[in-house]
Parts: sequence; structure tokens; C-alpha cells
Amino acid sequence: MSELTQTVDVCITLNGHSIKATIPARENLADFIRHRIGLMGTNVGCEQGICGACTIRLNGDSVRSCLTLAAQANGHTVETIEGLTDSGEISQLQEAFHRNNAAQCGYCTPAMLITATELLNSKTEISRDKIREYLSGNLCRCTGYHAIIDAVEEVAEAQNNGR
Amino acid sequence: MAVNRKVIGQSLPRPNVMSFIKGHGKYLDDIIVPGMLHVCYVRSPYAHAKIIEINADDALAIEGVVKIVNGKDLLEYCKPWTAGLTNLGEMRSAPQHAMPPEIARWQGEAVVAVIAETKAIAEDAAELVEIDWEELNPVTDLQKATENDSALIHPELESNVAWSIDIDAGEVDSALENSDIVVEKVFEVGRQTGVTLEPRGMIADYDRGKSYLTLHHATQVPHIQRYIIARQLGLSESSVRIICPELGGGFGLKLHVYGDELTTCALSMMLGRPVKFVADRLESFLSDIHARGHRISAKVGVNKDGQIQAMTLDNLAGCGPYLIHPRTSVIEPLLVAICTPLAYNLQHYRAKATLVYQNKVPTGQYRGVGMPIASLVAEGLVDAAALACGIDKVEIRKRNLHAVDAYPVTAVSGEFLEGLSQVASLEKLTSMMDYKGLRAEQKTMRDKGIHRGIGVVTVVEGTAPSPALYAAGGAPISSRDACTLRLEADGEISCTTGLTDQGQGGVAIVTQIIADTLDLSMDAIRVSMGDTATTPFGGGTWASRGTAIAGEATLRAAKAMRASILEVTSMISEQPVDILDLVNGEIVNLETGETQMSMQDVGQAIHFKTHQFPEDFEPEMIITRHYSQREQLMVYANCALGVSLDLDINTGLVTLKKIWAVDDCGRIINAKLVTEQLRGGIVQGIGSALFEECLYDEDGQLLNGNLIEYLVPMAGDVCDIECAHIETPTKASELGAKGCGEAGIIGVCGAIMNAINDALEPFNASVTSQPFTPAKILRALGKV
Amino acid sequence: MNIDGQFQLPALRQKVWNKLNDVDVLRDFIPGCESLDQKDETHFEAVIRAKIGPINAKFVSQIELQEMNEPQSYTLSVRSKGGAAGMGEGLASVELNEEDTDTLLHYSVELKVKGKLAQIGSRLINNTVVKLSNQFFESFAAQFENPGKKV
Amino acid sequence: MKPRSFSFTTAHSVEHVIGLLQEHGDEAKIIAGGQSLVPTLNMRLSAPQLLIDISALDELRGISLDGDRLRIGALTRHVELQSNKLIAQHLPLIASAINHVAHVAIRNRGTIGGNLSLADPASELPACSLALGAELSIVGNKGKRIVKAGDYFKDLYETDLQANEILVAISFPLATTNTVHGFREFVRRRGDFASCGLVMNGERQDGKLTSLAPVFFAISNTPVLASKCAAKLLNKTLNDDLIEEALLELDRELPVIGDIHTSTEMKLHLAKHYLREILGEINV
Repeated sequence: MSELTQTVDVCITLNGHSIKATIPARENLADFIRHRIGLMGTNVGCEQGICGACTIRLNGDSVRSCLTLAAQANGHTVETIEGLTDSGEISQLQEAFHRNNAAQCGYCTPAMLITATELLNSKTEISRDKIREYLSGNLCRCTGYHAIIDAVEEVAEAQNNGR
Repeated sequence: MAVNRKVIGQSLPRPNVMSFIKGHGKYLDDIIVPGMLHVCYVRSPYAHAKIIEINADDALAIEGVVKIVNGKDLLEYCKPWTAGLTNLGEMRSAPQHAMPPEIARWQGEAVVAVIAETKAIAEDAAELVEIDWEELNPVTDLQKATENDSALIHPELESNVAWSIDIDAGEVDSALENSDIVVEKVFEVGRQTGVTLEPRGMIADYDRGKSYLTLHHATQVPHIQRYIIARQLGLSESSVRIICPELGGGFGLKLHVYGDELTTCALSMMLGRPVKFVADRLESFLSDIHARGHRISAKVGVNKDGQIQAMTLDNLAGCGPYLIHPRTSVIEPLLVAICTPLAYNLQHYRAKATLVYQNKVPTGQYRGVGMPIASLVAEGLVDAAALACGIDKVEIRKRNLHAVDAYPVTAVSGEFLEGLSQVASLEKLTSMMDYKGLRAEQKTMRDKGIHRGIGVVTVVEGTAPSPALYAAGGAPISSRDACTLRLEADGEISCTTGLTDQGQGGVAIVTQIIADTLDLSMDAIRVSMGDTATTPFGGGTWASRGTAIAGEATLRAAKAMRASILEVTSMISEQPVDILDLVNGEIVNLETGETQMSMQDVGQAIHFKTHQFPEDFEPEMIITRHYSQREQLMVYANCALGVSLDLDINTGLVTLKKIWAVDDCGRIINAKLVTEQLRGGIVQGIGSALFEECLYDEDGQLLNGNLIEYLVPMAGDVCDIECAHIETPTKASELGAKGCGEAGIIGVCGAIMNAINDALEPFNASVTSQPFTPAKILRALGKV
Repeated sequence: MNIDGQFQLPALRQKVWNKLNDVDVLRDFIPGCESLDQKDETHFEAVIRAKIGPINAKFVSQIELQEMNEPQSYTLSVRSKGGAAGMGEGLASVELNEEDTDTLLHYSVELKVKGKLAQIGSRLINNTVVKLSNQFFESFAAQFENPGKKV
Repeated sequence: MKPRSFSFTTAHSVEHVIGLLQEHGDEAKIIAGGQSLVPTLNMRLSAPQLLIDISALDELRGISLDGDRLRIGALTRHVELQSNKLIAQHLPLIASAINHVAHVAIRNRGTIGGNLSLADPASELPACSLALGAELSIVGNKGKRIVKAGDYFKDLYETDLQANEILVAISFPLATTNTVHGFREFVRRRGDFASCGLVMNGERQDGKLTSLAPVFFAISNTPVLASKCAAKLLNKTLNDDLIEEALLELDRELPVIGDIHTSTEMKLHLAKHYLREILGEINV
């Protein structure tokens, strides 16, 4: 057998900062972001990829950070709610969530924003049903979704008008 | 005093919501206490089994493992408790341990705690704990559990029946006999669980030097938890402090006493180090309370014109192996018995309920408690009666609702209803949904092979309970709440309250009431909640009591603060107090229109410049007011709710088209938040109605305890929900707010059932077993 | 759910019976069997590795031959412990009927899982029973010349 | 839920992967998107000692025309299948099925190779592969071999892929102007695992079906091609009686296995309903 260690060296660009670390191979990206780096805006709800609360951006795509090993993100770019908030990229959607009270307990909210942003950036035609379908991998137990759909739809309409 | 109503009633954004939207919400798992250890629980794989031997040698040998503790080790640290209430008839109840020293009574009961430097190491070690079990006969089937030859969960209780009740409003049998039509139905309501997106958790940090236990605890009820935890651990209440972080959902799930949480406290005391417990999703399904799980045989007798004469129900419900502490598991069947007939004017009623122990996860109060079941039964019976009488389903309700001029009225089950707007709500609902238009459309759709169903229900929602429900039975549950206001030196207001906020908007409501009363900008008010060391004692958040109870306490505190501010201003400005008023953050002379002082001036005066005051005057600018609702068992609100859906008769799949709700929760502080509470409740109710059920096998094994197979509704599975409001303030308080939030979950289950059955009507089929799954619908249609 | 099946085996019933009671035969044909030790005439201890797609767990199993009715029928009871993964309990009833010089082997298998496997594996538990019983009986039958599976 | 400890290595070539598989045998697992593997690791249902990350192997990427077939590299993510123009043009069945695979964040990571290597019985792509007559390119220590989808799916989570082999690409014949297809699946929530599904691919000429591959999934241990039922429908004018007669074959040839949510009877009922519906649709 070749020499195997249970740690890996990773270099991950997280919200624009390059982070180098030696970590246990088993550490998932959610734990890396939260407990190693200390960015707690990414929440963990099920660790089986269903609830969507841990959704982050990896190389520009929404992915489940509980189903991605930090080692798999080596050499890649990760963005979390903190980075997207600070860059102002999602401020319009955040304002719409605010206006519509599209967050109650807030646990699903960062991931919901990340998924919805991906849809808004997708250049596809956006209907309420399309929003519902696109967000159907993100569990919200509080709001009943209606206000979230309203918020996303508002931004989509604003985008259309801007075009 | 005139209330300006500048802020109350406005749909303003919640002051704290942007922090969540930016990802700044700080939840339990986000908290790191230096030196913190992590606990992982080994849980019983059997529903009923005796622990013969525990071998933790291999687990202890793992580097990073600090201690491994079992139920026997725990005995000297944590006393067992016996849940019970003395005001609701005899309860047979057995003591429950934080971890059982001998016998595990449900699959998932924590039996061994593994404490390690990291969660992963704790899990590594937990896998290596070997337990030699002797399987005992599991008690799972409700009916069999009541029979004489059944195995017993608690042999010392001599029966598996935990509690039963009979309510008899008299002469039911003769009233049924005299009815033109009697409809009989059996309703089943599947077991469910709450599925807060954030799992339960706590960090227990015991300071041996000070003998002081600090808990970061994801709980809805910090003061109640503190009392119980202190008592079970043998500590004084004042040496326990609970700090609630933000809660990622509560729904009633985070207010019970959980063995794993008490164990976590004991572990910290044992080790003198902070210990963190965060349930993972699989253990959430096995350890968070479950709810529902009822089978109800019910009858309604009506005259040909649809007038309800009598109703009976016989309810058999399961509660797991223990009554949940401290509220007990009896409230759910109790509320089914009390609330089923509330919406309607009938004279003869009988309800029987039997609550049975079983080797399944304990049940407890979850959103709406028994009321969704009560509404399902009542509304199912009314629709069945309408069908039997050939009367339109809205019309039969109109004929049976309490008359507009009947209030106050005592319902047949004994509940006092002081002023509901049921008729107005129903009328508003039917015009909002264009009920007639929908019926016409349904006809034309049917010709095209599309099976549309329409369901309409009227809901009476119990909110804001009085102490008569729990405290009168001896439970350490505060029905009271409090608000403390402090005028700061910069003229802003700090507020603390016993209320907690899981996203319902408690912070917004309290802020709005203060802002309104003091005519102050919302930005000048900061509300803190959830810390037992700094907030006044209060009941916390449950049973739709926040606005009705804590809101009233807040109004009282704000009014007292207002008086105090005016008094101080009067003193300093030497103007009579009755010509002063608070206007837009300043104290204004109403006669001259001049500003006498700013709020900051008052703050500076009372905190720094007390030399301005006479010797014998010491201004009170920390003001606490309490309120408990004592007039009624609950303050009843009402709602009318309608559903339109399409049913695929080949697959049994239901597609929700639209839901409408007209809600009356009394005084509305923030209509947007009421709407969002309704919508959230409705979607959880859609979960109950169509998707969610804890499936067990006959051995008490939970078969779908994971988020892949326990189906909670997602955005793609629900529809738009249009809400409207009617405002009939309660006379129970000055604020006039009733509770809100559960009308949605209470009403929508029955509305969906009725809509499905409405669609099934041409096939002479119906379903009464919730959740109304495609399999059940296809069975009803005779297709499988 | 019970899984049923039968095989027509070109062998005398006693011969089939003997093989069904032969520890070496059982070791070869129990799916994933890594070791099998006979404790007494009717009791065995086995280490079985269950590899069902993403699941790969080792089970220590107590096997008991029950309701022995030589040479016609028995029930094979398997109680397996897979540590934290959970437990499995299987019952396989086997009946042998003579058809001239052939033997008709009829089997019926039931499997229950407990603990974590029950909590997360129920979507595919019946599929697993089908797979395991097919594996066992098909490979058992294959040692006879030209066995025929009967539906 | 944290996985047991394991080692992690990034493969730099297919040969490297084969070498590691040879060396570590059962204790090694390939990880691509990880969307099925990581949950089982998190739940400690499997605990390999070594994960071999193949995501850097660019040779396993890409969707390209290869004569009269479309070749899809194993590392192609579901999201790429969804947005790729060649798929939309040449494999309309996959284009319609792919929308039903889980949710966007899963599709952004999950790969076709991972999906077909695991071969979950409720998964859409294995059924599509079977219906379309896909060929799977598999590389092992003895070199490359091609396996037809019809020979690939063996049993529950069991394929022809051996422990020391890796699936590198899948190729599909292109749809023609005569191609007809249909997709149905029974899910209670969007994006869930199906409890019964049907993918159908066929050729129609002069109003008659000249070939037909109805493949049912989530009903048994593997996707099942209902060839006897299909045979009844070939080269005839479709009418209700013929269809009902053909559907009777499903009673005999579908080895339906029920589960706790959906009984055997209900799965069979749905299977028939979906086939009836799709046939009706293409017969319009």
C-alpha cells in the first residue's frame, strides 16, 4: 500500500481570500467554512443534502456544502452569504426579502438567497412556477414560501424592466 | 389618553430581519465557548429493551474521548421527573430519567453519552460503544395496547392507558335519534414531527468556582426551562442562567424537557467544562417530540335543513412511553375534545378521549396542538352532512355558525367565546375566492376530465392560554409575561421581555407597541429577549401568546413609561403634566406647540442631572409591567379558509391551485406579519394534510426518520396563499390582540380533506385518513 | 413483505437437504459471508458483509436452524448486528418436495432491519430482500445440474 | 453526522485511478460529484479508507458527436446535460428527463458517470440509458471495454462495473426525425426519488411504431425494459384495445417490488397508467 494520510492540504479561495490549511480529509465544506474559518452565515440543517440550508457557491454554482468535502474544493472558489453580502451583489434581492418579510427564523435565508440569485442570473424567463421549481431544494419551515417567491419575482421584474 | 396609532397596525419590516438576510443570525451552533467539549449520544436501536451491559472500553481508548456516561452514572446528578397535571383528571404517569438506567422505551432514546474534543471524535467513539440488549415486547398498536393481554410499558401503572376524559353536554343519544340524518365517519391523523430547520441544541457551561450553570439553549421558553433544569439538577434557580440564541424554528418543539439536554447540563457539571450538544437530523427524528397520531370515530346528527343537532366523538390517541414534561401529552386529545364543536352552534355534544402509552417517540405540543385535529373532524363532519342533506358546503356553515348577535356565547363544550367574526369572515372569504365562480368553473372542468375540488372551513383558534390550563394543574409553566423598559441616557429605549422570537416577529410587535405608545422612532428602541439574567420572568413563546400576552404587558409598560417621562418633563419644565405629550420623540407642550424637552434631555436628566429634581423625587425610568390573561381558558380568534385543488384520479396526486384565508386575530399590530404567520402555518398544515407522517413498523421502528422520506412541503409543492384580515379586538386586554399564527395549520388540513373529497364526490369516494396520500386516494377510488 | 420463490433441482430430496445443512455449503452461498462457524447442530455464527450499493457494513450474525423437519423443511433464522448501522433479522423458510427424482425447493424470505438501517433504508429494504434471497437460492441451486427457476 | 476518517487523493489520470483501485481494492472509492456518496459517508453507512477524487481528469469531460452517436464524458454534470445544445438536439429524452433529477444544487455537482456507476433503481438516467441503447465505456487494468446498457444493470446497485474499473464515458445513438419519446415519473414532491417511472424511446414510421423501448424504473432492483409489452405494439395501428392488451403483459413481465410508501399494486397501476398516457400522447 502506498503511504496514506488522513489529512489533506487545501488552498481555497473563500470570498476572495486565499486560504491555505491542512485539514482532516473527512472535513466537509460546511464545517470548513463555519468552524475552521468562522463564517457562520452558512447554516447546516440535515447533512444529507435535502434541506438546502448549507447551500453556498462553488466556482459560481450553488452547491450543498454538507455534500462537498473541503478537499474537493481545493483549488476552487467558494462564496458564502458573507462574501455576497459584502460585495453588494445580492443587495437588491436582500432588500426585496426585507420588504416582503421573506425570512422568519432566518435559518434557510442565506441559502435561499444564493439559490434564488442563481436563478435570477440564469437569463431564463422567470415565472412564479419557475421560482417555485428552482427553490424546491431549499426547505423553509416558517414562511410558507409565498413571501420568498414574491421577493424573487419582484427582483426578476425589476431586472426585466431594466433590460 | 389618546393613542396615536401611528405605528400599531402598520406593516413595517421587522427591525431584526435584515440581520438574518445578511447571514448574521447567530444560532446555537454558531456559538463557541472556549474549552468546549462535544457530546454525541448513543441511542437505543430498539423500541423497548433492557440494557444488560454496556462496554465502552474501545470507545474510551480513542484519542480525544474525555468521558463516557450512562444512565446509572447520571443518577446522582440528575433526578428523574414525573410529568402530570392535577387539573385534568387522573393521569397515570411514570418517572422519566434523563438517560434510562435500565430500560429504553423508544427507538432513539439516548442511553450513553460520549464526550470528546470534537463532534467527529465523539461520533467515532459512539460507534464503538457496545451494548448488550435484552429485547422486550414493544407496545405499538393503540388498540392492542389497551387490551388486557398487552405487554405493559410501565408495569407499575398496571395499564398502558395514560389518561382518559369524558365530556358530556347531555342528551346526545336522543338528539341523534331525533336527527333526520346521522353521518358517521372515522378520521385518522398520522403521527408527525416538527422538523425545525435548526435542530435542537445547547451548550452547558458549569462554573465550579461559582457553582453557576450558564446555558446557551435553543429554547422557546428560557424562564420555564431554567426552573425545571435547576430543579432536576439540584441547583437553585438563581444559579442557572439561560441565554437563547436566535432560534432556527420552534413550532412547539423547543419547549419540552428532553433527556439529552438535561444530560448535557449534568455532563458539564460532572466535568467542569462546557459541553455542546447539537442534534443531527437523524437524531432529531428520533428525539424531537412527535405529535398527532389519533383515531377518531365521530358522528353528527343534522336536520334536513342542515341544522346540526348533536355531535359525538371517540378519540384514541398515542403518546409515546412517557407524558412529555412539563406540559404532558394530554393537551392534544384534550383540545380535540374541547375544540371540535367550537365553531358551531349546537346543543348536544359528547367527547371521549383515551391516551395510550406506546414504544414510540414521546408526543408533545406541536403547532396548533389538538386544534388541527378538532377542525379536521368538525369540518369533515359538516361537509359530510352537507352532502347527505344536499346543501351547499358554504351554506350549511352559514346555517350553523354562532349567530352574529349571539356573542358572547358559551360553546357546547363549555368554552367562552366573547366575540368572533365568523359570519363576516366566511362572507369575505367566499367573495375573495369567488366561490360561486369556482363552483361554476369546477363543473366545466369536470367535463374536461379535470377533477377540481373546493374546500371551505371555518376555524376557531384558541390562543393565549390562561394559567387554568397548565399552572392550575401544578406545572411550572408561566402564562404571564412581562416587559421591562429603560430610558437610556441618550433618550432611546431598551426593552427586555420574557417573550422569545423564532421569527414570528415578536421583536417587531413589541417595538411597534412601544413606538406607538411613546410616539418614538422604531430605531430608538432596542428589544432584547431570551436571557434569564436580564429579562423579566415570562412564559416565553408558545400557544400564540406573544402579542396577546407580552404585547399587553408591553403596552402597559410603555404607558407607564410615557407617564413617567411626562412627569419628569413636567417637573423640570414646570408645566402641568396634562398639557404635555410625546410627539415624534419629543415632549411637546400641547397648548403652545413648543418642544419642552427631547427624549435625550429626559434621559440625561434622570441618569445624570438628578440635582434638578426635588429631594423627595426619584424618577423611575426602569419600568416593568406584567400581564396574564385570566378571563378565559384561551382567547379565541377565528378564521375562514378556502382551498382549490386539482386531483389526478389516475395517480392520486393533488395539485394545490390556490388557498385563501380571512383571519381575525383581534387588534392587528402588523398585518404583514399576521399574513406571514398564517401562510407559514398553512404550509405546515399542507405538510400534515398531504405529506408528513412518521411511519413505524409493528416493532416500533421508525421507518422514515430522514428528510428524504419524511416529506416536508417545499416551494414547488405548495401554492400561492391570499390572506385578508378582519379586526375584532378582544375585551380581555386593552391592546385587544388575540393570538395568531395557528389558524392556518388548524384550518388547512380539514380544508384540503374537504377539497379532495369534493373532487371525489362524483366517484362516491372519500378519504378521512391524514395524510391524504395518493395511495389512499387511489384506494378510495378503487384503483388499487 | 415476504419474498417467495421456487427452484426445481435435479437431485433427490435427501441430497438437497444434506446440502442445506452443510456448513461449507451455507458459507459459500450466504451472500457476503466472510466466515461461518458451527456452534452446535443448529447454531452458527457468521460474519456477513452486506454491500448494497452505497452501504457497506459488517454484520455479526447468529444463525439458527429452526423447525427442523428432515428432510422436508426448516427455517433459517438470522439475527445480525451491524454495530451503529443497526440490526437485521431474517427468516428464510425452506420446503423441499419430491417430484419424481427431482426436488422442488420452495422458499419464503422475510427481512426486518432495526436501528439506523430501518430509519434510513426502508425505501430499498424490499429490494434488498429480493436481491439477497435471489443470490442465495440461485447460487445454491446452481450447484445442481440444470436447475430450473419456477415462477 | 461526520464521516469516519479516510484518506483522500486526487487522481491525475485514469491509469492512476486504476492503479489505486488495484492497490486498495474494496477499501477505495471513487468520488466525482459525491452527491450520493457523501450522504452515506456522513451517515457512516460506508467507510472506505481511501477516496479517489477524479474531478481533475479532463479526459472524462465533454459532450461530443462521435459519428452517429453522442459521447458524454463520465464527469459531465447533470447541469451540463440540462443546458447542452447537443443533448437538446440529439437526445430529447435525456433533455426532458434531466429536469426531474433532484434539485439544482445537486445537479450542479452530480455527474452522469457517478449516477450510472451507483445505478440507484429510482434514478432517471439509468432508465434513459437502457431505453436509448446506450453504450458504457469502462476502463480497467486490462484496458477499455464497451458494455451495452442492456448488459450493464445487474441487480440492486449492482452493475457490470467491476471493483477495479472506472466508467469513463457513455455514448448514445442520436434521435432521428422518426424518434418518439416520453417521460413520466411518480414523485410526491418535485425532485424526489421516483416511486415509479417510465422512460420510453421508439421509432415511428407511417403512423406505426417500428421500435419501442419502454423502460420502467423505481419499480424493481434495476430499470426494466418491457420488451414483451413493446412487441405487442410494434408495426400496428395503435388503438385502445391494442394498448390495453399490451398493458396486460406488464403484469407478467414487470418484477415489481413495492416499498413502504408505494405498494406493488400501486406501482403496477402507475406503470400502466403512464404507458397508456405516453402512448396516447405519441399517437395523437
